[in-house]
Amino acid sequence: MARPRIAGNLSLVVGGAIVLAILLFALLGPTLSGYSVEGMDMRSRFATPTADHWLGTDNFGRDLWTRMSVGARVSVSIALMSVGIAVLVGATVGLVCGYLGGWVDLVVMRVVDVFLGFPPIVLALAIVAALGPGVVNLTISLAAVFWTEYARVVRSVTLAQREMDYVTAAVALGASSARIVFLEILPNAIGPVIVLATLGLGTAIIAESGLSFLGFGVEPPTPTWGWTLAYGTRYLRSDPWLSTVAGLAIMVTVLGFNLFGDGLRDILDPRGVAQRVRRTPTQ
Amino acid sequence: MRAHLKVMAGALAAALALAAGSVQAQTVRLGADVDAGTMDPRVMRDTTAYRVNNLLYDGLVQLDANLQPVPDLAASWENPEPTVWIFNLREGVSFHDGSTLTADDVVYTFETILDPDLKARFRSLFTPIEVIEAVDPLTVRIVLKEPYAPLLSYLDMGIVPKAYVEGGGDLSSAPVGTGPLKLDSWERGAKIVLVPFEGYFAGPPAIDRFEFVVVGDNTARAQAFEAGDLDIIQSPLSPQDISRLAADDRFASSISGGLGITYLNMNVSDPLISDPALRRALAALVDQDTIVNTIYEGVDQVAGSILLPSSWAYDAGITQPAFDPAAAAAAFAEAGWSDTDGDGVLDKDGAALRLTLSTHSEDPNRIQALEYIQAIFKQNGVDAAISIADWPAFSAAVRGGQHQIALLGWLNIVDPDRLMFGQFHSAGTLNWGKYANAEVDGLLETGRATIDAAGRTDAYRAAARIIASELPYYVIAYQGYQVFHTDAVSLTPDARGMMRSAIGMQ
Amino acid sequence: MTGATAGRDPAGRLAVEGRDPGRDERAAGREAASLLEVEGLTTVLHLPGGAARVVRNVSFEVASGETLGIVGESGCGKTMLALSLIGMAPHPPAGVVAGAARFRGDDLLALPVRALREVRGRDIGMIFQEPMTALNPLMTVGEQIAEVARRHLDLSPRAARGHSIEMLERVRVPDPDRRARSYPHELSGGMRQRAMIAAALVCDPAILIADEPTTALDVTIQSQILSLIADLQERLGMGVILITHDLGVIAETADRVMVMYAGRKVEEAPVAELFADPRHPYTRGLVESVPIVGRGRDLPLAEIAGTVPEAGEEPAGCAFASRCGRVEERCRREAPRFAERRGGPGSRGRRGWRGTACHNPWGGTA
Amino acid sequence: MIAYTLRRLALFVPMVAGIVAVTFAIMLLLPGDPAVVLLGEDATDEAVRDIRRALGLDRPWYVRLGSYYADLLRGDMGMSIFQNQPVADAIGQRLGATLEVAVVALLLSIVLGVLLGIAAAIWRGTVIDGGCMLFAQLGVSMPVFWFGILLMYLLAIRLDVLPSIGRGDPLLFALGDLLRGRPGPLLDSLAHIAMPALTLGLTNAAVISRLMRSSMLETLGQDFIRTAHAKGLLPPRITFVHALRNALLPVVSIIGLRFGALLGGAVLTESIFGWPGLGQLAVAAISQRDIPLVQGVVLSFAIAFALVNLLVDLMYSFIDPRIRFE
Repeated sequence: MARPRIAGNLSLVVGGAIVLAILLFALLGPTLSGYSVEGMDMRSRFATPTADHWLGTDNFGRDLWTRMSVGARVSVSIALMSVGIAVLVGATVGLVCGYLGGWVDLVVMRVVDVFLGFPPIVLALAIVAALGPGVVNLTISLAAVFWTEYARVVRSVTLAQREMDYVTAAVALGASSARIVFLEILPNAIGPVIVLATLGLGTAIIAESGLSFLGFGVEPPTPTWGWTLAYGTRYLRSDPWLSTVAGLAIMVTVLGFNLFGDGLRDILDPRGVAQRVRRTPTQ
Repeated sequence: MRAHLKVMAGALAAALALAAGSVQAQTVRLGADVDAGTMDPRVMRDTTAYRVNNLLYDGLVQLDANLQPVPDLAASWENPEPTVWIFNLREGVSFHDGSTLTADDVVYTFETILDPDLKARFRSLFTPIEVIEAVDPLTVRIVLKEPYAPLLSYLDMGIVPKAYVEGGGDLSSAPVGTGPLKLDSWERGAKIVLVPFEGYFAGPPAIDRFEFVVVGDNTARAQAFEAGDLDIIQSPLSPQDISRLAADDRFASSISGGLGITYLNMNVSDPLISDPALRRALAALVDQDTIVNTIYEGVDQVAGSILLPSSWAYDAGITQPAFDPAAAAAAFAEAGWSDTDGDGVLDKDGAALRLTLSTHSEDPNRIQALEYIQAIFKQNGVDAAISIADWPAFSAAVRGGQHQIALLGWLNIVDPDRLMFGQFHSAGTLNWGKYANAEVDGLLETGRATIDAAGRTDAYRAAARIIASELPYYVIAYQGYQVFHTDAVSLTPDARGMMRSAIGMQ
Repeated sequence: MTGATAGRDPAGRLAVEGRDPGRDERAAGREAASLLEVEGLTTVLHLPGGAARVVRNVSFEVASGETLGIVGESGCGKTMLALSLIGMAPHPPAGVVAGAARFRGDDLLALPVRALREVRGRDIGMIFQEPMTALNPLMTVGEQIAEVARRHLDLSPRAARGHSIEMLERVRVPDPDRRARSYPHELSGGMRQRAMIAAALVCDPAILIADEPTTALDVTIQSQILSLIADLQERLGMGVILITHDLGVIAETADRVMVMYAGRKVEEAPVAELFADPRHPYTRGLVESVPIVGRGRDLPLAEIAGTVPEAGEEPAGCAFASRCGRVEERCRREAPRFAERRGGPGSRGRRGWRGTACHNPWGGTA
Repeated sequence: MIAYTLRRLALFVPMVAGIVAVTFAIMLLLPGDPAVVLLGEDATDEAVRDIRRALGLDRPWYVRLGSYYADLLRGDMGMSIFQNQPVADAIGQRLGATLEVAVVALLLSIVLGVLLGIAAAIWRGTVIDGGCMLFAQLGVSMPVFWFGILLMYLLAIRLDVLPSIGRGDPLLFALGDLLRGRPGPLLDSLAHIAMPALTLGLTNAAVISRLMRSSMLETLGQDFIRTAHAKGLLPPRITFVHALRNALLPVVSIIGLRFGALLGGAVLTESIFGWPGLGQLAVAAISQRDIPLVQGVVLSFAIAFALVNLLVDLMYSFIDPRIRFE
């Protein structure tokens, strides 16, 4: 089957453009606006957009453009780090289980069962509560929820590849386990894992907002999108603008990652291996 | 979704109700923020249980809207000597199960509360009791270890039927009291339905049904009220909902002084915060007015001291340091703090002024207030971080004296003793920062032992004046009590949020 | 059987009288009236790089009781040709742009799809290459046969089930009652193909299109299936269009052969003539590369040098020019027309003519 | 089949043991003391010590964990510290509500997702396809609590067509009433469950519609669909009998996992719509450090999740004759 051309892949292009725009916004936003991220002005709370405040202001009269762009850094880094950890842990576990099989697989897969058995948000919430809030702890708690997906997908790819003739042949030729795993099996898992991870970035951003809504986000005054939305929702009736900006920012970013992930799927995971293990945690 | 589905369902339900022959049922639906944990008044802990139990049970006394004890199950009482109280019970009071109230039930209620095994939350309020005994079936005598003036305010505790409990009755889920309403059904986590008790000693109330409907989220509860699914909502409410509801002429609303404070607990055992001069400087950076009037949208009141306006001990003349950054700067300088290295943060002996503000995650408005305080601190050279944990973790830290400055509150302060003795007496059980001031100790002991109202007032005012100056607590706000109700209900607001007036009593 | 003519639009027959005179003239030389007459069929495939004519101006006829073999390499347009006939060329990206296919007076290519659905399965049956994937894995074989009977013969569910068992019996499936209740994955490849044939023949169609019916099967099963088709054809008098890349199969079964290359018909002849005297260099290459007639399994086309042009390419001259050993300068410039002429000594009386599209065929100029 | 089921059930044992241990470890790590929460911050240290002894919190962790396992073996999930009732009762009172909303949300999302997916696949590349997939993308991109609150604002406040909060009679009872000729309770129950189920099911509907679309497209391209066309079958039969059943297989295979997501989503949804279910109980139990209750709630979530997965896998073998469990 021929690879679909990237130019013809609308999801990839639109998703990529959104992600790029968000990254640029995160990098350049505060410089462009010239406002400080923590500068309060209680006399101009809940302003709608003006020439001074391009996105209006928040519940403390802080410039929302600046807050949102610094918030993008926080949200995206939490997403990247949590998914990164989950991929590392999950892929290692999946490879080891899939390759070694036997009792190792049996035992580790029961551990995966245990983690799958927890409702995702309850697990994340309990871990954040135990470790205390903060970027690092939030990241760890999300990674604890996400890693099982990667373990499952890598394991299933590994199991399938292990039975392939070329692996059998490699074993017969006396190739080392490490060589087989890294050169023969791992490359096959990379596609689905990348797809899953891209989609996971969106999930992580939503999860952060959900935890913030329940009061377990990153401490203020760190301008996370989740807090802005959680506050904004409380002022929904009187000042709907704040929650609209935050909600849309989350939605558009997640949309960007999802479109990008979908586009990647057409190229990297045409058989949809990644799709079947996802359960969009914490939603 | 079909429009008017709800209307149709409602019409059908009404038609069916008519068919069943009932006439214009009056149901009052109250929005509650949590489900009741128990229906046993002795072990209740949450506000909903408190309110439900107030309708299911009677105490020896009831507190009226001005917090004055008035007769309830006790028709009268006397105080022959400072440590002895005698209560004469009302005659012919029956429990929901038909049994008659006697002095034994009263004795049993308090004896079990004092038994640590019951795990009663309010046990410590009654520990000054030496002996409680039945003199005759309608007379109860309480002997105290030492004079204890606040006791009468705490005797609204519901009286439970001894025979029923000892016979295996489970009060926590099948309550039996003497109150005007009795339990009809309880769908855990959702709804508590009470109906009139025909045998109530003052005659059954004039309503047909009283429902506590549980909606955890403040905003959702306000929306439900607006949508007509609730008749009464009350504090806690989000400030941003309050201003909108207050402007809505469909609803009656009232704000009154509540029985709580929101305050900064300044940990005097912390090496940094232990300096009263620094505490005063920090206090001058707390913009009470903006917090109370902007963040809380004016439901609460700017506080002047530890004494509540609703209290007989209140004195408007006592004040804490007001918001004044210039005065704060001077105070910092006086305490030895200045920005010598020009990094925008004050320092002293080479150490920068860094501290942590903490509160709990359940109340977004407290988090906002803290965020605001932090911003002003930072502008004025105090590098403050914020730490937020959920209530158990936060309260464990505060109880352990591990905090520096914590934002939290006290509720249900029916007597100044309740907010001061434990908190500021050097041997006080709630004195988490180990604040010690011999003069305050003496004043608080006097306040507790004196029965004479004027004497108590003087003692508490003197103590409050010292506290407002030394600032182990910086009281930000007197919490307001807000209630909204529809025209279907007539209601006299009660600072404690009790609903006896909603069922046509008092 | 009912069905074969029932419900046909009478106006459709009238159309037979009114067909174009030029065709009649050519048809005059042949004895039997054709069941299916295809004229100038052209199908286009729209690809991202542009449109490609995957079937180019192909004409042929099939008579009752006759088997027309269509042979060519994969990608030469055989399957697309067959699908185009019954309006099943995947649209988009494919579309029939020109031609006519007259079947009992109707032009199949001009029929609305609603009418075509009446024709499919009733008048024209079709079977496919891979009987594993061509059967619905979640339905019993019996159901898949019975649904045709219910659709076209208006049978009750019970009668349709009975009919399906009868059909399985007719295609010599042992224990048909039990097999009807089996799922495809429970049957062997041969059994599955028999079931496919049974489903295609439920309504005694006039034409059976068999697209590589034996390619996926073992050799022994192959010949069983082919002889089954032959038997059924004889019994029912069907016209059969047999599409294959396997000349051995052609030799065993077909009456006439049409050779396709790059979407075009390059040669057509009675089967014996074709094998005895292939005219087109491509046909010759095919025939010579089959070591023993009837034994060929995979066409070893590697022996014809070069590769088939990509679907999108349309060379100016003969499509085969780049691979042809007899190529002339003219071949690269000008596409050869398909030229008919009477058959040689071995030709049968009926449909004995043959033709080639080549500037420089074997055995003399066209 | 029976052997397979038993083997799967046997795997519940290590899962349950593991979940208990992990939950216990997390609860131990959580700062804060249930005894203090129970007594209030104004409790004396002595009272706290007494309560800790009474609750057995003063024993070493391994003794507590061991005795929890022993109790669990006897089918005893212990007493809730705060609810004044056995954990099993507290869960029993809430489980129905959560399962109800989760199942309704699941059904809603399957119907919606499958229909949208089919429509998108059939009219591939058209406005319909674009619309369905836009819905799918937005559906998975929208923070659920935001959607829920917007929905409540629109339908309960602005339009006032649905009750904003709470639950009607349990659906099963309401259905019983309907059978006895009284449709009122059912309408009421449906009106109450509509918004929570929609909120909870939104993401799921979006996920399913995407999966359904790709699965349907894949199926429509398969040989047996071509066969069905060649047999002259009518489009409805081809789409809904031949293609749909096959295209549903991947959807069915993920339903178990999705149900887990729904159970988790109940935590947020229930707190928005005042739905008296396990999700709210879970959050409350964690924030009260009610360890036995947290254990019980997490276990019931896990067991419900595992059972549904088992059921789905068994169901799969009925739908797909190629799957046989040995």
